[in-house]
Amino acid sequence: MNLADYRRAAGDWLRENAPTDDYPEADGIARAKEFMAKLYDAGYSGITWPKQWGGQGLTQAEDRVFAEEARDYTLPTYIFSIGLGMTGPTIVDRGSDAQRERFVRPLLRGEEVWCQLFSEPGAGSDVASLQTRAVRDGDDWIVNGQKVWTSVAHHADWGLLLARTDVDVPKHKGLTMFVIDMHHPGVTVRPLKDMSGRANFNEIFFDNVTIPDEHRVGEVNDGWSVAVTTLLHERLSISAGVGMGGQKDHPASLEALRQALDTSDPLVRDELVELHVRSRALALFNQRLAQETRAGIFPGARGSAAKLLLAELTLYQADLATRLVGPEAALADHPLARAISMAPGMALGGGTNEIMRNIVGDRVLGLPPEPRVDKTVPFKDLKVGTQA
Amino acid sequence: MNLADYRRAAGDWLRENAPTDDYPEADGIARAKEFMAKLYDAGYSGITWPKQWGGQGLTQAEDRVFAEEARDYTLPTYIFSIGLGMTGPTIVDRGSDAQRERFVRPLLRGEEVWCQLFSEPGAGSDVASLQTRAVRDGDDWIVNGQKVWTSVAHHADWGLLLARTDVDVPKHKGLTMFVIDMHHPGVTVRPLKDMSGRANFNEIFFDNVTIPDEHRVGEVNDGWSVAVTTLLHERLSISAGVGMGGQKDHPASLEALRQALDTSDPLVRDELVELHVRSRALALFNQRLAQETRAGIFPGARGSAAKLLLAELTLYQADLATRLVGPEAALADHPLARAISMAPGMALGGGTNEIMRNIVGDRVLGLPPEPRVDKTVPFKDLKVGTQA
Amino acid sequence: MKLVLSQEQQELRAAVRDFLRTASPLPKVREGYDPQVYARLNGELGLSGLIVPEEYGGAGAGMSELAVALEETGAALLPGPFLATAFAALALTQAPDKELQTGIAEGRIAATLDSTELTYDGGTASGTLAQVLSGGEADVLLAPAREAGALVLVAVELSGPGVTRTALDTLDLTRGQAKVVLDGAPARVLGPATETGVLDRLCVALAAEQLGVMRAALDAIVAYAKIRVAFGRYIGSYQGVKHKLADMHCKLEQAESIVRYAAWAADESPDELPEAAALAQAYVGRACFEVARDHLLLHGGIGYTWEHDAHLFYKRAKADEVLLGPPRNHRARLGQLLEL
Amino acid sequence: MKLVLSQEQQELRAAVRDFLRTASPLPKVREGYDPQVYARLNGELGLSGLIVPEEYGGAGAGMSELAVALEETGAALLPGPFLATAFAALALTQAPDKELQTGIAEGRIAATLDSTELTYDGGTASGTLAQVLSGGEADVLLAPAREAGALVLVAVELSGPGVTRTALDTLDLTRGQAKVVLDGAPARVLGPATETGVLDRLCVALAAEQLGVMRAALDAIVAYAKIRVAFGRYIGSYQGVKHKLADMHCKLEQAESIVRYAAWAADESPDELPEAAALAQAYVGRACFEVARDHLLLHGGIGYTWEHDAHLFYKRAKADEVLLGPPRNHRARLGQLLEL
Repeated sequence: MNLADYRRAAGDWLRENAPTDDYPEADGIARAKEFMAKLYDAGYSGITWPKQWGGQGLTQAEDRVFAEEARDYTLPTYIFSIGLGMTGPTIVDRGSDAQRERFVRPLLRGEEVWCQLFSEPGAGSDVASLQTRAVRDGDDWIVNGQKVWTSVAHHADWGLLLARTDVDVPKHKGLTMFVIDMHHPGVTVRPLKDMSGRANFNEIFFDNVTIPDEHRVGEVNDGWSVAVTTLLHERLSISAGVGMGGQKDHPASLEALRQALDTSDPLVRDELVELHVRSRALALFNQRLAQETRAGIFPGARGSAAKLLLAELTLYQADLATRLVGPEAALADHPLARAISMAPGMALGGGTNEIMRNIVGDRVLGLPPEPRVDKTVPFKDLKVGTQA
Repeated sequence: MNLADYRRAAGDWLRENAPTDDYPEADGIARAKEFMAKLYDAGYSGITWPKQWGGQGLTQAEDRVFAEEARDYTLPTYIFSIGLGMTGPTIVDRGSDAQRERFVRPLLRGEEVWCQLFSEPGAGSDVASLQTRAVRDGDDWIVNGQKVWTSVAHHADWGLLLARTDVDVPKHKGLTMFVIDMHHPGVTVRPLKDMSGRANFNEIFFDNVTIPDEHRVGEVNDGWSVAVTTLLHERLSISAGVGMGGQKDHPASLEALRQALDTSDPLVRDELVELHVRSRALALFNQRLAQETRAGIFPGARGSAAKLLLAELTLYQADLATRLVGPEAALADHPLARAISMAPGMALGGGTNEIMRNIVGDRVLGLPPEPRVDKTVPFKDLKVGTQA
Repeated sequence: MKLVLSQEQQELRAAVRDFLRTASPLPKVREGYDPQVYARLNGELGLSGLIVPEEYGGAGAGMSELAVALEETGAALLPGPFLATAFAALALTQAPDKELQTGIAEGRIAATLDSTELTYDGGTASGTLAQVLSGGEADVLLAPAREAGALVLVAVELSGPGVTRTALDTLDLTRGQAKVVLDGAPARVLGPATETGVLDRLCVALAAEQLGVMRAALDAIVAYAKIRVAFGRYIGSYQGVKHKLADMHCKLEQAESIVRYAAWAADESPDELPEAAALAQAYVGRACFEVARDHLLLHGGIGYTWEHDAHLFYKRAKADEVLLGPPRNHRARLGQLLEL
Repeated sequence: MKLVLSQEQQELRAAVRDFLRTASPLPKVREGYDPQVYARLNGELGLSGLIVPEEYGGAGAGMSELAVALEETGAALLPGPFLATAFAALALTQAPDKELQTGIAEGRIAATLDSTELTYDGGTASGTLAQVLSGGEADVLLAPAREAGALVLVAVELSGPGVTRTALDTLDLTRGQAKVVLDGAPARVLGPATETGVLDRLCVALAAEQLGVMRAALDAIVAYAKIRVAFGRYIGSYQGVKHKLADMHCKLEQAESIVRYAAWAADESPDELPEAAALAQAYVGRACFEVARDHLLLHGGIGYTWEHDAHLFYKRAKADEVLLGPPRNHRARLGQLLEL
């Protein structure tokens, strides 16, 4: 099928099948799973994934076309996003055939929900300094520790877990990747409220959780290289979402502010011009990256520049809008109060602004790396987390 | 004499003796030296310096009062500023009695002009990585190398020279301080034009220059601790000058721009408000530091915050003014073209903005230091200057 | 001009700081307004009477002292009607009223001030006030009203008849607002509502609170940067963090200088006050939010959680920035005063 | 919308870049305008005829190609009348003139465009033009004039009678301006001076040059950060430097995206052009100066010297930022176009 036909077919299918009510998540998990199964059966789940494991075996081109057609809908796929964007691709890339066979198809059909278990309270930007331990016990591993910032964990059936299996070697060299059963009785999921008061994350506690060795992904102590695969997919799926619509309804968008404010005031007008300039600058950059991708130029670390800019724009925009609107923006149910409360999230999820600047500096500009003190010391002698 | 009397007397003396023509430097060095001798004889040179070596032995209070009274005049003391602000205090603090006897009084009377010879092309912010060598030769030292950024060197009789005397020890531990005769035939002074086209600095080349050991300041290989004294005085004399008048005549000042621009444009007005806010914020901070100093609270590294802010304000101000004025500001003889050409100077002289932020972070906020790779390696094995 | 605290002012600061450290630590702040803490603040420290004239039982102190106190209550994110009462007390200096001022000085009366113009008719006031600062906690509301064409300042008992108060959910979790509807509520005329200097003083008072908020936020992130490790190093050793903290410190130094100056002007140099007050809001309001924002961001993910205190500062800073209207108003006023 | 260069455009870029690298390296730029280099640029590469229609001997290319060329001449800080001639050629697309366009295409005529309105009377023009871009090097001046109430575009031979040219010392050391006084200078009417799209195209052309200036400035400081050592480490390894360079890179990415978009709009989507052009000057002009400024500062003391090239970029960036008037004009126009 040529791309135009593919686009037409995808558009037709979406028109017929995409939920049109405003809050498709309201009916909950069951409905989301039902939709996902339909999506899969229609051939639109795992478009680029290998046929052998349940994907469609098509190219980035078809994937992009479907994403473009889907842009006008709010598909209830949020709870599957970790599986589709990060953990699934990791299993495809690095899992055993048995793992691929077992996990990929149910994931694509929405039968099983996944979460990702890397970050810890003491290991945020520096994920490799994590302290959750997995100790070998015959054919099993016993896991103890704590994870944090875990999206959709309360719905998850499986988690991709990075744990420390050797403390006598430098930090990157003593990690191993596992698939953990989130229904195991030793797993406790506790919702974690963000600063806007919403519980979008969870903390996860492991108390002597058993994992069979066949659920190990990659070699023992080679977990970091597996995690790098996952993080690469994470970055890709974040940058793919960047700049894709969604801004028009934002309470701090130019359109919304134009309605809310007296634009006969030249100062207000000039602030809105600045907002437009910054928004357009980033939107055009994102579109250029997308065009390059379509032309086969992989954006690589330049996507981190787009992520950094989006984080800054998000904060700038909410901050500006609250200043322009004034006192009423400080009432909790004003859309801008929500916007300003959630604005820091973009800068803090998926790598802080400082990490993004390091990536751009090191990988795009090729600047010399910071001298590292943590790459050679055995983990047990390394300073980690929060301590005086 | 109480402070009020001191102020009155100083005011009277200045009214009678301070040059009132617009460009007192025009008549050159001779006139400047003549004025300095008068100033000294009247008791206003070296107000806080020890009586024993030619100073007045008074307190910071009298010094401050004289500075306040002098603020309305442009005294022709520029060529003495390095001697009075940096090298002289270093001789007083760290020189031998013979050196104090020989050098201090002629310096205070303006009979001899001083320059400071620390920075090198390969050693700017990182002064201690300098490469100019001084090798012992009996009772003398033989100096070879190059210095840069040297103000008033073409008028100078003496220079305070920091040179490397041992390359087998870490960089801070192989430096020695000397007084060098700028009239020695091996000293070549070459004017160095800054980006505005003015020759405010010099490069100095040393070709087998002999220095008698009696002109060594402090112990052999203890030059860094002497240099720290000098740099402390430099910082003090920069921060003392900060915010002291001079802004009114600036072509990018609020007053000047108010005349030059159409302030009926609300956007222009708002930009000028911002200029006022930033200028006042820094001016008030400087005044607070001055009041604290008078009250016996030493500003210490907080002066670096003031220096950083002044550097930023200077650039912001010239940049803003040129934008507001438009095309004509890009003509070389427009005052704003000169202002924008000279604006980066404040950020690059006396420590870059990055160095200032380090100082504020380390010494004011007490943040942990950057790990240092250069403090333990023998100098000869250390990477310095510019190299691949 | 006086930009350095006197010995007495330093002692006042230490007293308020010590009191709040034990009486109202941050975990307690989350529980909201505690009338007992407020009563002790006014009783033991006499803070509500700080700027009430001595003849009404107050300490007769000036803006400089009030600024010292507000800086500390700001740093502690103290919930409750302290700022609102200070606003009211500042308005009462222009329209003295023995009963109210004595009540405020003794800590019996919490008051608030709003700029919404009421209608006044034969002893009763009516009107809708959309967002009254601490309107749920205050006993008395002061607001302008028009009586026979002239603008007067009236006082309304908020627990009296004809008053409907609705607590509002606010962005700032540490201090409330209320919608207040007056429908023929008994009201007392205090005097002409001269604008002279009252708004200016509110600007200075708010800037003092903002100075405290930003100082506490900077202190918190500096402390964290000294104990949090990433990649084997304390995060405060990275220039990416250190340089930002240095810039934040620069803002704090300037904000403090401006607040001291503006408070001094209010006390000693009324001619300079309008410009100083507009300057205070134009600079300190923005600086406070920027510091609070960056302090939150530099905490990393933990700063985004509900459990962490960072968002309390961030939200207070934002709420304060717009409390006296969109910030461009202060800038516009400054432009007028500079005759631009 | 096309934001990525085509194969042909990439080849054009490589050709111009290679030519300028050897024919006009930075040390040579300091010597000012070299007519020989300019002649070769137009002869060997045909750059002056790039946007001249094919019927007049040009390449008939669009803004997208011109932008590619201007980015390279900007990066090289090429002295001389290339931008001025491009401005004139853009004006001529609205008022075609075979003689001039053929002359420009063949590289025989360097031209310039000014917006000062002349008086025109029976074949001669008069007026004082305070700052004509490359006015000393151009052969022909285009400017608006009023003839019988209508605004027309006229051409004046700058070496002809009635013309007094005075070279001006400019901040930008790499490209000159001149004061031009016309006193009854022979002038030829080319056609009505329709404003349609000409100013927009100038904005885009200038933004393309600015993109080149900022790219070259960033490249220079990135290269230096990889070889300059301080405190035993390459300065590019310090986050204080690295993070600033990353921010500069972000500006460059956005500036390039805007320039490609605006050039595409000029060629393919005239309805979008006005907004895209105002956007280009509103964003790229500022970004270019900020990058040039920070590139100079990050060089440290050496960047402040006359001998170093940093100030050449800094000054070109500033001169370009105000070339088409105070930047607020572009922002105001953007506001109008957005119907704010």
